[in-house]
Amino acid sequence: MRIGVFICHCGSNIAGTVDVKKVAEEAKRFPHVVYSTDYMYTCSEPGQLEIQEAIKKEKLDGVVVASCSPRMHENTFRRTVEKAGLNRYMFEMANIREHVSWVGVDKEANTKKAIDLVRMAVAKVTLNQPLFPKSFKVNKNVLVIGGGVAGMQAALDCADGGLKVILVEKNPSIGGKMAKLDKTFPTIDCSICILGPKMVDVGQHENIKLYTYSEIEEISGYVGNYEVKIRKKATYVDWTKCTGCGLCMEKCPSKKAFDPFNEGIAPTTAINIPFPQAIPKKAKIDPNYCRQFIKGKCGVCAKICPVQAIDYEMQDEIVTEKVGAIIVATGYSLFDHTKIKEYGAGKYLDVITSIQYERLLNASGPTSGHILRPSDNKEPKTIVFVACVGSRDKSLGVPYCSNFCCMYIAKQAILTKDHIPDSQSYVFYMDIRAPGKGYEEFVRRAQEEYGVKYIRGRVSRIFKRGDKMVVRGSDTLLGTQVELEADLVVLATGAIAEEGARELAEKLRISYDPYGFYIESHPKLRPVETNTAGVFLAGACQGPKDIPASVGQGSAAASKVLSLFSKDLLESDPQIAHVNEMLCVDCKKCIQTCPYGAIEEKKTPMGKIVASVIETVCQGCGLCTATCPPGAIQLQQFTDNQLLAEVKAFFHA
Amino acid sequence: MVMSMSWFIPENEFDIFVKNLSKKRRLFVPVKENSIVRFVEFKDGIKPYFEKQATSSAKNTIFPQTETLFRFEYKKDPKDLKKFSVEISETIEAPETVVLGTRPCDARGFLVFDKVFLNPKHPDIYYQNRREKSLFITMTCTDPEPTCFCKAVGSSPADSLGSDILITKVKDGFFVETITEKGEKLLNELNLKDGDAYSKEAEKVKDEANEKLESPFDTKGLSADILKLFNTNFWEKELAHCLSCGVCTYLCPTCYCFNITDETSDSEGERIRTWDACMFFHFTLEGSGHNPRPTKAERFRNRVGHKFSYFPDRYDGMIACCGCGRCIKSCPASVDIRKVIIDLKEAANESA
Amino acid sequence: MAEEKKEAKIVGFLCNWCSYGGADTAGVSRFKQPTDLRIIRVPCSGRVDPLFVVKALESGADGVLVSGCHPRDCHYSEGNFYARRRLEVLKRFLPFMGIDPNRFEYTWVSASEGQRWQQVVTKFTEQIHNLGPAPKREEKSDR
Amino acid sequence: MSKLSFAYYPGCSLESSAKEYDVSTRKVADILKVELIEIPDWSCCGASPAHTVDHLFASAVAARNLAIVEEMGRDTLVTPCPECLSAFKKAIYNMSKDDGFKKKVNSLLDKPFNLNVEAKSFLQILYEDVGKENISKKVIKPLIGVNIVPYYGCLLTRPPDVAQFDDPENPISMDTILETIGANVPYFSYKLECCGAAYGVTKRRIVTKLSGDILKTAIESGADAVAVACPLCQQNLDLRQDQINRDQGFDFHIPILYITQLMGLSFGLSASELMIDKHNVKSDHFLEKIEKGLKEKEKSEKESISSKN
Amino acid sequence: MTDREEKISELIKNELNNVDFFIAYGRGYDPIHVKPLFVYEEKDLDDLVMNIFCVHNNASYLKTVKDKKVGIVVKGCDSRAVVQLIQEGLINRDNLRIIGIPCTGVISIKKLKEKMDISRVTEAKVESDSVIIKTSDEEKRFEKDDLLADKCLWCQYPTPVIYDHLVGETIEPSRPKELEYKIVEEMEKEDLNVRFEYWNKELSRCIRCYACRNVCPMCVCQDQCVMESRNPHWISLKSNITEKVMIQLIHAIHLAGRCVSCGECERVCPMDIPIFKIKQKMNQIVEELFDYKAGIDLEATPPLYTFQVEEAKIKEREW
Repeated sequence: MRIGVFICHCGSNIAGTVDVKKVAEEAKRFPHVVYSTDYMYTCSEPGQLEIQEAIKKEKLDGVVVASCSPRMHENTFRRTVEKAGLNRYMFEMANIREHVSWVGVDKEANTKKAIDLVRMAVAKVTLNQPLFPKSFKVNKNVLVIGGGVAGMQAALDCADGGLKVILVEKNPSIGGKMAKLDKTFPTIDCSICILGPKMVDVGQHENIKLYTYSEIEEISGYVGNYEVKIRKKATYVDWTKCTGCGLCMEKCPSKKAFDPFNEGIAPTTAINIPFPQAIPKKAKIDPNYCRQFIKGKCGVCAKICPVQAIDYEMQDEIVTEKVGAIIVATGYSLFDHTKIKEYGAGKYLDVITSIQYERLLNASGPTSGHILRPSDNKEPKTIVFVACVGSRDKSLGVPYCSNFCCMYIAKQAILTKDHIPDSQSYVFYMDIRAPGKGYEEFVRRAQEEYGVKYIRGRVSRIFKRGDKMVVRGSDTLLGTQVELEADLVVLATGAIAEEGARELAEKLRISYDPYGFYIESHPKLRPVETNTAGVFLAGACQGPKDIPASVGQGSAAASKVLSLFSKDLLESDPQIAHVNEMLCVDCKKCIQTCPYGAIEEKKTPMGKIVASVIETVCQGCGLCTATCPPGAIQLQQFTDNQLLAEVKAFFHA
Repeated sequence: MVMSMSWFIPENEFDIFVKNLSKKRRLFVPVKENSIVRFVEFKDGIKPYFEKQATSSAKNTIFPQTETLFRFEYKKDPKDLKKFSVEISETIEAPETVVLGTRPCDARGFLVFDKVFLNPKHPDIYYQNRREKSLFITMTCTDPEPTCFCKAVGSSPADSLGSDILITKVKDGFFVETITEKGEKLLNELNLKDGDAYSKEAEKVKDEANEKLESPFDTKGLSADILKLFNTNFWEKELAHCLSCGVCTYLCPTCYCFNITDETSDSEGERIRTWDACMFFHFTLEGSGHNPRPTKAERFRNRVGHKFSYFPDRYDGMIACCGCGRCIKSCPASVDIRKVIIDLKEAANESA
Repeated sequence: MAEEKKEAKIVGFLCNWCSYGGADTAGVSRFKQPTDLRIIRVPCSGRVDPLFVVKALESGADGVLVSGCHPRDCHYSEGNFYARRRLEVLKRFLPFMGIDPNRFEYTWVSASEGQRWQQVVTKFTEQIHNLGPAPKREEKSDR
Repeated sequence: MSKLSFAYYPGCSLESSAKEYDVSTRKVADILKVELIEIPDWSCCGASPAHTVDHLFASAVAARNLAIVEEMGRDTLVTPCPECLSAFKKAIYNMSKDDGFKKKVNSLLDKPFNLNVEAKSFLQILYEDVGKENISKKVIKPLIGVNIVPYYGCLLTRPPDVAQFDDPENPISMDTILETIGANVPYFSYKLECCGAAYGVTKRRIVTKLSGDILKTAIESGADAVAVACPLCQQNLDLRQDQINRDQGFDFHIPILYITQLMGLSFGLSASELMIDKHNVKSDHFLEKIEKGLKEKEKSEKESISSKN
Repeated sequence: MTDREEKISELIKNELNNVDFFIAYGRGYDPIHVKPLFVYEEKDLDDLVMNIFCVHNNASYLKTVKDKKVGIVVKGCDSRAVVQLIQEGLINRDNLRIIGIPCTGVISIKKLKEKMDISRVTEAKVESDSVIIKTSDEEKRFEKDDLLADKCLWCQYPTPVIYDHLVGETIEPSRPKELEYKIVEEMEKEDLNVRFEYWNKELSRCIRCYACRNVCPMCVCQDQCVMESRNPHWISLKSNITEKVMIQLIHAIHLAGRCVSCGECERVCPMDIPIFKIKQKMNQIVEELFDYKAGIDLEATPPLYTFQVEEAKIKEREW
């Protein structure tokens, strides 16, 4: 073979602690190496041109670049060698930056390590085979999981782009958290007014098929050919008939059902439509509170329903859909403040969460927009907002900042002043996070125009004294302990992963961080993609973020899908397993262990039964190669001989 | 023919005789390890074991299981990395070797080797070098085992063919007689006692030994019988219980097949010769994946055919089997080559 | 020149999606580590046949490290489950053949755990240095 | 109820300023058949002063007593006073966590302490081992008609991983016992607020402010008396009540009684037996209220019987 | 012929027409050496024997006759190999007719060889618990238990776990279970470098004849085995110690969770190398970790070809 070796300085990142000249010199002595040089910035355009020149001039049939991590620039360099006419898989990288120069202090030892890694890469590339991707037809439907603002934006963009969208939402109606809000910062425009029309668009868009009150049961297949099983949970109301007239809600005798839409600030009826602007505007029965289910007799709603839509015997239903890409927009959940004993562990009625307060502020909320104390329905005069409840708190396992609480606290404080002009709001905060456009000015307005008093300090204890709620905390600017007697306390609870996020990640085969938020493929360069081809992220499921960012990501994910589907055929990654039929003894162990069921049995022309790989299904994990006793099935680019060559190269030195 | 001189070594001086042998030359002796006996290089403190026939033959003394034919290294021209030269270094010189304790069947085995490796047109220089430098001191086989059948293939418990020196155990010592000049030269160095007095007793012991064995089958016409049964299913049925492993071939004094492979590391390597066996699938596997002898039946047919038909036809009747019985004793599946030959002759006559 | 501590030969098989990424993160955060380890990238810890570990040890490795994704977090969903079983069986089997089990470790490091990777490399290198170079098998019998 | 028997460590306060706590504890223990064997040759537990000066010395002083209990063949040391309790608990916690520390402590003692003894407060024994059923069996004169609020102070249940008793934020052990002996327990949010502890000596204003708030909230919640289980809290709330009135401008006269004294009363023991009169703030009014409550109860019972037949 | 041999011949006779051939036990070149007997037609049955020297595991041949209809005579330990082959789908149960022989133990030729010279055995018979061996010049009587193969001393499956016909009454396991891994525990008493040297010495005798692999019933890929292959190129054909150690490790690792402890690998080794305890150690580990024994349950999956999300016995190493 004729191999070219290119050692990168990466400015001083590598050259600083590795003698790159010596490595290049040493590489000249490796077998099959006919060209070896070092270069300031190999990944730069001139750097890549240098490689292409060398390939042409020296007629190279293998290239090794010793620079940064292949996870960073393997594809860049593969394209480079491909442009010079060399098959992109006749290329290997030696990671002498992240794994050598940046972590080793002893220059001599670093250089020796770099030389070894280059020798190993050369040993491997000599056994590389040119590989050619196969192409396969693409199913151009899109699955969007989560009907919040991010999911809706993604669905609309894809649908407008001509793709068929399947939108799956866990709750009875789309709208997510934003539908529960009264107003949005920093413009204080009414949340449902800007969200409602979008929801209607989604509801009526001919390219969007809506599955609400449904969850993902199982996902199989790969990019371009996913098969999704969706569980349509039983609503006990036939939605093809229900017109959303709401008659059943009025007559339903069970009035104490827990209302998830109002976050439990007020009860609702067992059969209910979550909120007036719900899409779809259909009723659903909660079996835990419906007397028909508990006591076995009632049937009021069935009797009075003008279109006989009630069906107590309804069962869950599994539906299968075929899609080519998946956008995950499952949003976030809120920290359960009852875990904090110091704040009363949830036993004080007048200590509520900010989302509950949003429902009180909301005109279509339980108190029609009047702010009333849940304990005695009196109008509170002193309201204390507490920031960072279950955020930025390592002891509660939530060390990160939840991004948007400072802003909605300011908004709620402003709204409180509007609702109750003679009220006085206080905010206990640590630092105000208001980075967005017009955000800082908005908070400034709350302080100056609306007289909200910001107290810089944490709240140590909240307890009842008489009918007042005593909020005790420190005021670090005054350097004293502070006690406020409040009528109402609003806790800004932190954003945590949506319930069930982890199980969904395992079904999607994407990874999640210790807090349950999904891991993007690159925090800076690829925020809306995941490491699993064909699965994209949008909104707070990837990390707490506010509405503008979520909508932005919704569109970003949609554009990724649209570009993925711009071609009719997708190329499959050729780094897949391949069976040497001479060695296969049909012991079926590879078939048994393959996680993707990508191996099947076939008869050779000579009548011998051997294993055979389904190219488009194999994901290249290599499990079969480690399982096959005679080594008949070999994962291309990571064959036994290639890895053994690397091991032998290291121990020859 | 050299005048056969004879010496005598008293019982108690035999150990000194062994030590002297090992002084100037490399000495191989049979040694008992666990329940097996094999030929290893003599070092002080090793107690040779002559009572029983060695489990494995003595062929590893001059035809080792792994042998480096030569080492090679690619040297690149620093100015033009595309140009490179290959430097080859081989070591053929072998030390003077003495093998003490072979049985007549072991020694005869090397006659088969010589026919192949020392043929005048293409002698195998490695084997040739060792063969010339080695010398075999054979012991008359006084208690042949039921599995022995050297008589059937033209040898006998006291056969001196292929040996340089023949030792026969007599009542109070060992009667030593030279067979070849090399043997004589060695013995002269050792100034042993004269052996004439014991030559009659030795002859008696040798004759007795020869009588103890009878020949289980007659090899006349055997070669033709084998060819007659070539395409029948005799082999499949006869050898159904064979495991097709390498035990019989690797213990056999006359099996000389080998494989040559290269083992490289970085830019240097070596070409090695290692034992191989026709009983293995790989032995006849072709590049295309076709294998002319895919099942163990064909392979065993080749083993018997080679020893009793193809080799004798090519080398004027010399049977490539010395009847030592090692393949019978150590076969995991108790395949008995004598029974195969007897059944084979019977089957050939029936189909005649 | 002060007697330079002889470098041990340690080979590491790292899964591309998690541990190799974790080693990158350690690099990006400049978490200093000893230089004895050479990393071989494999698609998944499930790709590491126990024979690779044994072949490395027999070829002269003083230490072998295998690192993959945390269970349940495998990019291929099941690879590390198989690896966990096979490598645990191997680890308990090595001492019977006279090979020191402390010369082989398998562990799970995710792409974000740069600090943990630094700790793994440092502790394992130290463990191997304490054991000293691996015993070589020399020829006992004749050819 | 099987025979409960523990090694008893009274501690210095219960030998002097808080004698009534020791006497009432022993009397309640007798009635409840809990055997308290005083530890022979016990010495100072180190309380908080030692701890602030030298951890090793503090643990050694405490461990000496624990070693004696170990030698007595007992596995639990019981002490009514939370100060002593936290001294013992801290010693055990630090020695079990750090073997080196344990060796250093034992090197200072003539008899080593091998961590086979755990320390509990008498309140914990009452609440967990005796239990409210057995306590209610002994009640003859329930404290009817009075509101009592329990004040736990800061050491009984905290820090949680060392104290390992009741709930660090919302303890209910004393509340339960008070209800068992018939008293009415109103909502009292200052159960765990600091009383100012030893600042009474150096900065009295802090004690009068903090203890003042406690008394204010107690009275506002309608309490007739405050139940305490710690000599220092009792001293700050009772002995210093005049100073509090003077400094904070209040006029409180609310008796501060040990939980064991209240239990004694409900078991029918006399106030003088329980040395209730030893306190600074007199409890006569409080005791009369109980008598009145009892009489009314008897009267109403008689009526109900007469109306029945 | 004993009546047990009669019964077996009878059973084979009626089964002969629905199989291509039957694998039983036949006379060897002397009374103590039995050979696997392939019965194609009735007259082959003349050589049939069934005695204490029938030590072979006839299941070794099933892998080479995969697509044929085969009858087989199996003892307890052999039958476990049949179960394991069926469980892994390597042979088809419908192609098999199985005659089960309840077994009270078979003789280890190696143990006999150490006690007397067996080169001229003329007669061998069993009387209750002792074995009498006659040779041309001596006669010796031994305690049966002294000659039994190691695997028989802790045998837990005297009665075959799978059969179509059972010759004789079932036998309950009476041997002490804990003996199975005694030889492993003894080996583990030695410290590490003693074991290292032990295997260097023992395995140096290996002549790479691959008998241990070819006799193993579970080694279905014997003709394509990586012990000899150039692709993948794990080891060279040299006979130095590292290659010989690798050969044993390849066999042990490929047998993990599949080895049925039939002990044939050690019996057939011409150079008498104690390799069975290597596989026993592997079985001990598999039993410890997954509470699993190979060749018992037809429905099970070998532990290393499946997994649990939460492994009960595998603890993660803390750093």
